[in-house]
Amino acid sequence: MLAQIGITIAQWLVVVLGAPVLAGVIRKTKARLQGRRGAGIFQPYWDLRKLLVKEVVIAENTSWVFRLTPYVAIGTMLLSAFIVPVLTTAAELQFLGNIILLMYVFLLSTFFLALAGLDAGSSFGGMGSSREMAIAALAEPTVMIAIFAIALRAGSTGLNEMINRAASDPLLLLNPGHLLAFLSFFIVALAETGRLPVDNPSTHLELTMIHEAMILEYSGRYLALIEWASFIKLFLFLTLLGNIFFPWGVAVTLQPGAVAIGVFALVIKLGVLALGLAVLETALAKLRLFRVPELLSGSFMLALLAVISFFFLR
Amino acid sequence: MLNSAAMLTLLAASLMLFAGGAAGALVFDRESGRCRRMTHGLALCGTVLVLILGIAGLTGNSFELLLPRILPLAGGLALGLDRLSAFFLLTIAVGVIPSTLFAVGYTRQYRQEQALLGFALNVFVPAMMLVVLSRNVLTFLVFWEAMSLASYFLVMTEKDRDETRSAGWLYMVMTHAGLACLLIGFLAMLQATGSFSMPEWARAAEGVDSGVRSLVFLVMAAGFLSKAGAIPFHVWLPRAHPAAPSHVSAMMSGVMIKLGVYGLIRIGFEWLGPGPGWWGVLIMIVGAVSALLGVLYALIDSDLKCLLAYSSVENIGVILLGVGAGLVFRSYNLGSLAALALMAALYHSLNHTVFKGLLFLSAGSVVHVTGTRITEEMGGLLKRMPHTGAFFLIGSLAISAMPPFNGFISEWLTFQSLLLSFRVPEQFINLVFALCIASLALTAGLAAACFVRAFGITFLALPRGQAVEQAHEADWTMRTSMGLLALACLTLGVAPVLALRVLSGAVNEFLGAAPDLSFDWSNIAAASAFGTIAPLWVAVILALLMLAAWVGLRVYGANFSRRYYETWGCGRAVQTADFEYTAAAFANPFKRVFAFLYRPVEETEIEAHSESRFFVKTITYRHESRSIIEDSIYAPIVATVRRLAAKARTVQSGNVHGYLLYILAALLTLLLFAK
Amino acid sequence: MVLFPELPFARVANLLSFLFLLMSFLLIIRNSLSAQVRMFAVQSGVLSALAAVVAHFGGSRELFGVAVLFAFIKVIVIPRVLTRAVSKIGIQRAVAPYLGTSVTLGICAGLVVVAFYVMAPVMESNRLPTADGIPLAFAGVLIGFFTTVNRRRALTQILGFLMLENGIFMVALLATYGVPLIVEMGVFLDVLVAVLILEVFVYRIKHNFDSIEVSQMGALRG
Amino acid sequence: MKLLLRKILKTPVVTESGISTVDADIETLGNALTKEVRKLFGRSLNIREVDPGSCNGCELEIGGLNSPYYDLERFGLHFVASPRHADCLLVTGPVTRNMADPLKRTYDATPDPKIVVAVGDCAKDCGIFAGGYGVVGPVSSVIPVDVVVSGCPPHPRAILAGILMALREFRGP
Repeated sequence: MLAQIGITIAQWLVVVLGAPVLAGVIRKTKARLQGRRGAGIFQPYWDLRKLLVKEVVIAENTSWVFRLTPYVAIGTMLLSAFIVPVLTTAAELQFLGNIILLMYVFLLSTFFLALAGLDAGSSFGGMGSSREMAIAALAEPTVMIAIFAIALRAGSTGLNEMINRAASDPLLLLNPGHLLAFLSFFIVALAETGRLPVDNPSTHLELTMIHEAMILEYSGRYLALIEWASFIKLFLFLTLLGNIFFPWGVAVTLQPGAVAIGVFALVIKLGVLALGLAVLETALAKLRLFRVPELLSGSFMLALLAVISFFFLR
Repeated sequence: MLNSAAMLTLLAASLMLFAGGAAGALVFDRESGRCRRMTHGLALCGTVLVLILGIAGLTGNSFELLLPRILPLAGGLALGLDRLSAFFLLTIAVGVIPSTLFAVGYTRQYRQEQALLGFALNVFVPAMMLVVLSRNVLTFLVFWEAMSLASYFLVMTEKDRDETRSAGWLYMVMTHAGLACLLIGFLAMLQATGSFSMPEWARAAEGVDSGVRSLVFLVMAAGFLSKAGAIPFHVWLPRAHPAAPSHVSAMMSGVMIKLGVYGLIRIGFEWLGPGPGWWGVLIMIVGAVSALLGVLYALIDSDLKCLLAYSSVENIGVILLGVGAGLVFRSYNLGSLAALALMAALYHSLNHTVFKGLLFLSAGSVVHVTGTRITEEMGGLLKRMPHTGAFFLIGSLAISAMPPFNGFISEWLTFQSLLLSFRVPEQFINLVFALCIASLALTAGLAAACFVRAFGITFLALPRGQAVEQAHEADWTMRTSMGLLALACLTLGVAPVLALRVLSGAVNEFLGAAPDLSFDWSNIAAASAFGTIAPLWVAVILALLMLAAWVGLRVYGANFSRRYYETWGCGRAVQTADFEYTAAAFANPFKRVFAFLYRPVEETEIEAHSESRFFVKTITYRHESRSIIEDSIYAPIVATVRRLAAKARTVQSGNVHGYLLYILAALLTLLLFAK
Repeated sequence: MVLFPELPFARVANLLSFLFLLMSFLLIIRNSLSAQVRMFAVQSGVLSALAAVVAHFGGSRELFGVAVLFAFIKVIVIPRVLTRAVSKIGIQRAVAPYLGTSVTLGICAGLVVVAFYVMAPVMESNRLPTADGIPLAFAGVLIGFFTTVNRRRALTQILGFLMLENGIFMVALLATYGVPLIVEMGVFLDVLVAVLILEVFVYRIKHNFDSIEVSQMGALRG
Repeated sequence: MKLLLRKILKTPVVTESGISTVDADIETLGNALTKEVRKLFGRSLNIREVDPGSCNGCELEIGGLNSPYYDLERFGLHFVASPRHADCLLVTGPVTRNMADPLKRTYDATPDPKIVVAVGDCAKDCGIFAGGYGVVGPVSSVIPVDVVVSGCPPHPRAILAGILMALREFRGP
C-alpha cells in the first residue's frame, strides 16, 4: 500500500516537475539544429518562476470564466498526470479511468481555453479558439480509431493493460497495425499539443497562431499555470507514445530495480522522441490552416488501416 | 413495494390532476395569471405522480390493465407497466417537471394564448405517459396521435408569425407521414398475428415470415425515426422546436422525441421478435449520419434555439448508435453486450433529457429577456444573467460529454459498447463499427466546438446589441427549474450508479440478459477490465487539484495582485463589440472543411466612395448554406407531389354532379371489394 | 544473409506489404511531383526488399536476381528519368487532381476494403505464408488505377501506371512467389521502355501545347 | 529535407561567445525594480518590441538579435507576441503623434514589474526627426524609460548589452 502511494506520487512528480525540462530540451535541440546555442534546458523553470511574481492584467470585458480557465487547465493536466503510467504499470491509481477518459479530460481543458479565448472579445482570441476547436474536433476520430486499434490487440482500453500487452509481444515492431497506429497517433499528438506542422509554438504573428492566440490575454500567474499545463500535456503525449508503442523498460512490478530501469527507459524514450520532434520542427514548414484537415484525414486513414489490418490479417 | 392497485390509483390520480389542469385552462381562460399558475401547477403535480410511478416501476412494481369497454372494437384500452416503460416514465417526468416549473414564470409573456397553452400542455404530458404504457395497437395509436396534436398546438403558440405557421404545417405533415408508416406496420402485424396486443406479437413473431417482419420493421422504424427526428426524417425538428415556446421546446426535444426511440426499442427488441443483424446495422448507420450531420448543422446555425434543435438530432444519433449496436449484438447472441449497448443508449436518452432541457430553458430565458434568438446579436450575457449563464455553461459541458458531467458517462458507455464490437465474428460488421466509432468521436469533438461557440458568443465578451445590454436575470421559478436540471447533470455524472442500478435492472428484465458492466459508487467497469472509470473520484480529484493549484500559488507566494485594463488590441483606441469574433467567423473553418456538405453560398457586396475604391462605405456580407438532405431528398419529393397535385386538379371540376358521381363510384368500388 | 533468423516469415512479409500500401497513401498525400517520385522510389525499394525476403525464405535463387533487377530499374533508373522529366518540364507542384485530398483518401480507403473483400477467397485458398499480403497488393493495384483516373497531368498518370504495375508484380510475388525470371525481365524492359517513351511524349506535348493537362486533349478531336 | 539535414550537420554553432559592452553607449535612467525581481529577470525576460515611428533601421538590428550569431535566447531573453506576456518593452524611433496613444496603452497593458529600453538615437532624443510636426517627442516623454541605447542604428551587440545592462548589476560582471 505504502509502495503504491509512493510510486503514484513519484510518477506524478516526475510528470509535473519533469514537463518543463522536456520543453527545454526540445527548445535547446532546435536551437542547436539552427546553429545557435540556445537557452539552457531549465529555462522554462525560470520563465515560470518569473511569471509567478508578475502581477496579472485582466481585460475588463472578461468574466469569471477567464479567471477560472487557468485552474481548469492545470487541474485537468495534473489529473491526467495521475492517469498515465509513466514509470510502471503496477500503480493502482489508474483505476481513475481508461484512455478514453484521458482524451476527454484533454478536451475539457481545450474547451475552457477556447472559451477564455472568446471571453476577452478580441479578434485574436476568437480566431485562436475557432481554430483550436476545429483542429481538436478533427483530430478526435483519429484518436479514437487509433485507440481502437491498440485496444483490439490489448483486449482492453486500460492504459496499464495496453502497455503490458504490448510489452509481452516480442515481435511488436513487425506488426503493421502497431506501426500504423503509432504514426497516426504521432500526427494527432502533434496536432493536439500545437506543434509543427499544425501550429507553430514560437510564432509571433497573431494571424498564424492557433494555441498562442487563445492565451494572448493571459499574464502573470495565470499564464504560468497555462504554460505549465501545456508543458505537461506535451510530456504526457510523448510519454503515451513512448510507453504504449515502445513499451520496453516500463516496470511491471514495484521492485526498486524495475522502477529504476523504468526511469532510465523513460529518459531515453523521451529523449529520442524530443530529438525527433526537434528535427521535424526544424525541417518542416507550418501547413496552411486549411491543409491541416488533409493531414488529419491522412492520419485517420492510417489509423483505419491499422484497424483493418487487425480484422483482416489473422 | 406497491401493489398493482396502488399503482393504478397513482395513475388515476395523476390523470385527474391533468384533467383538472385542462379543465382549469378552459374555465379561467379570461384570467391569464390564475390560468397560468393553475394549469402549470396542476400539470406539475400530475408529473410528480408520474415520477413516483416511474420510480415505483423501476424498483420492480408492475401492473396490467385492460378496460374492454373503452375502444371495444380493438380489444379495449390496454395499459401495462414494465421496467422499460417505467424508465421512460422517469425520463418524461425528469424532462417535464422543470419545464412546467419554468413555464410558470416564462409563459407570463403569452397573455392571449394562456388557455390554449395550458390545455395543450395538460393533454400533451399525459398522452406521452400513456403512449409509454400502451399495450395494444389502438391504445397506442390514439395516445400517439393525441401527443402529436397537442404538441402541434403547443408549437403553434406564436401563430401570428409566418415562420411558426410554416413550421407547424411541416410538423403536421411529417408527423402524419410517420403515423401512416406506423399504421401500415401495425396493420401488417395485425394481419400476420391476428392480435391487437403487442405483447402477444412478441410471442407470435417467431411464426411470422421473416421477410414480412423485416418489411414491417423498415416501415415502422421510418415512422418512429421521423418522430425521433433522425436524419433523413429530421426536417421538421429544427423548424418546429425553435418555433415553440422554450419550455415546450425543452419538452419536445428532451422528452417527446425519446418516444420515437422508445418505439424503436420496442419493435426492434420485442414486438417483432428477433431480427437479422442488418436491422441493427441500418439503425447504426442512421444514427452515425444523424449524429454527424446534426452536429454539423448545429455548428453553423446562428439561431440559438435552432442550434439546440439540431443538436437534438445529433444526440438522437448517438442514442441510435447504442440501440443499433444492441440490435447487432443480439443478433449474434452476445446478450450481455446487447444489454450494455442498450443501457448506454437509455442512459444517454435520460441524460439528453436533462441537459437539453437545461439548455432549452436557459436559452428560453435568454430569448425572453433579449427578444432575439440570433446569437450574433448577443454577447456579454454572463455578467447580466450570471445564473442563467452558469447553468447554460453546465449544460454545454454536459452535452459536449465533458467529465465530470452526465453526458460523458453515457458517451463513455456508448464508446465501450462500440469498442467491444470486435467480438462480433464478421469483418463487415467490424468495419461498420469502426466507422461508427470514428463518426461518434468526430461528433463529440464537433459538439464541443459547437457549444464553445454557442456559450462563448452568447454569454462572453461584450454585448453586440441594444437589447442585450438591458438584459436582466430571469425570475426565481425559471432559475429554480434550471438549477434543478444543472444539479441533475452533475449528479448523474458524478454518481451514475444511481441511474445505472435501475437501468441495469430494466435492461435485464427487458432483454433477459444482464449487461456486461459492474459498477459501484467509486468504479464502473465494462466487460470486466476492458474499460474502467471512477467518475466520483475523477470529479473529486479534479476539484482538489484545482484547489491545490490555487493553494500552491498562495503558499509559494505568487503575486496575487490583479489589475483590470482594456483588452489588448494592438494599441487601438476603442474596443467595441464590432471587434469581436462573430459566430459566423467561428464556424468558418468548419464551413470550409465540410464545404461539400454545407454547399455554402457567399456574397460580398462592397460599396465604395466615389473618389476612391479604397474608401469603403458599406460592406454587405451574406452567407447561406443549404441542407444537403433537403436538397437531395425532399426537394424532388415535393416537386413530384406538386406535379401530381397539378394533375389531380383536373379531377376537381367544380361541378356538384361531378362530385356526386365520384362518391357513387367510390361507394360502388367499396361494395364490390367488400364482396 | 540472415537478418532476422528468429522472425516468422509471414510477419516480415506482412509488414513490408503494409509499408508498400503506406507508400501508396503517402504518394497520394504529397503535393509536389518530385516528392511523389521519391515516394514511388521508396515504394519500389520496399517491394524489392519484399522480393528479397520471399527469395530468402522461399529458397529461390532466381527471385534474388529479380529483386536486384527490380531495385535497379524501379528504384534507380525510372525515378531518375522521371525526376529529369519533372525538372525539364519545370513543374514542381500542381499535381491537379480532380478530387480533393481528403476525398481521394476516403476513396482509397474504400478501395482497400474492396480489395480485402474481393481477395478474401484467394486468401482462403492460398496456403502460402505470404497470402495475407495479397489484398494489400491488390489494393495497391486499385489505388494506382484510381490515381491514373484522378490526375489531370500526364506525368502523374505515369506515376499511377507505375504504381499499378508495382501492385501487379507484388500480387504475383505473394501469390506464387514470383513468375519466372525471363518473364519478369521482359515486363521490366517493357515498363522501362514505356516510361521512356511516355517521358518523351510528355515532353513533346508540353513543348507543343505548353501544358500537360490531359483534359485538353479533347481539343485534338478537331 | 535530406539536404537540409546535411547542411545542419555540417554547420557548427556560430553563436559568438561573450558580450562586450565596451563600445556601446548606454545610459541608465529610471530604476524602479526591486533587487529580487531583477535577479529573476536575469534568468528570464520576455521582450515586446514597440515601434512608434522608427525608420525601421533599428528593427533590422533588433532582428539581428534573433540570428544564430547573436542568439539572444541563450540569455533567457525572448520576443513575445503580446504585451501581456512581456517584461520589457523595446521601443524604437521617435514617438509620432498617432502612435503616442498606442505606446501608452501598450505600456499600461504590460503587467508590472516591467522595464522599458529605448533603442536608438531617435528614441533617445528624436534624432534627426526632432521638431518634426508629426513627432511628439522622445520615448521618455510618453512613458518612463529605464535604459537608453544610443546609436543610429545601434549595433545588435549594443542593444543586447543595453538590455543586459538593465539587469547587469545583479548578474555579476
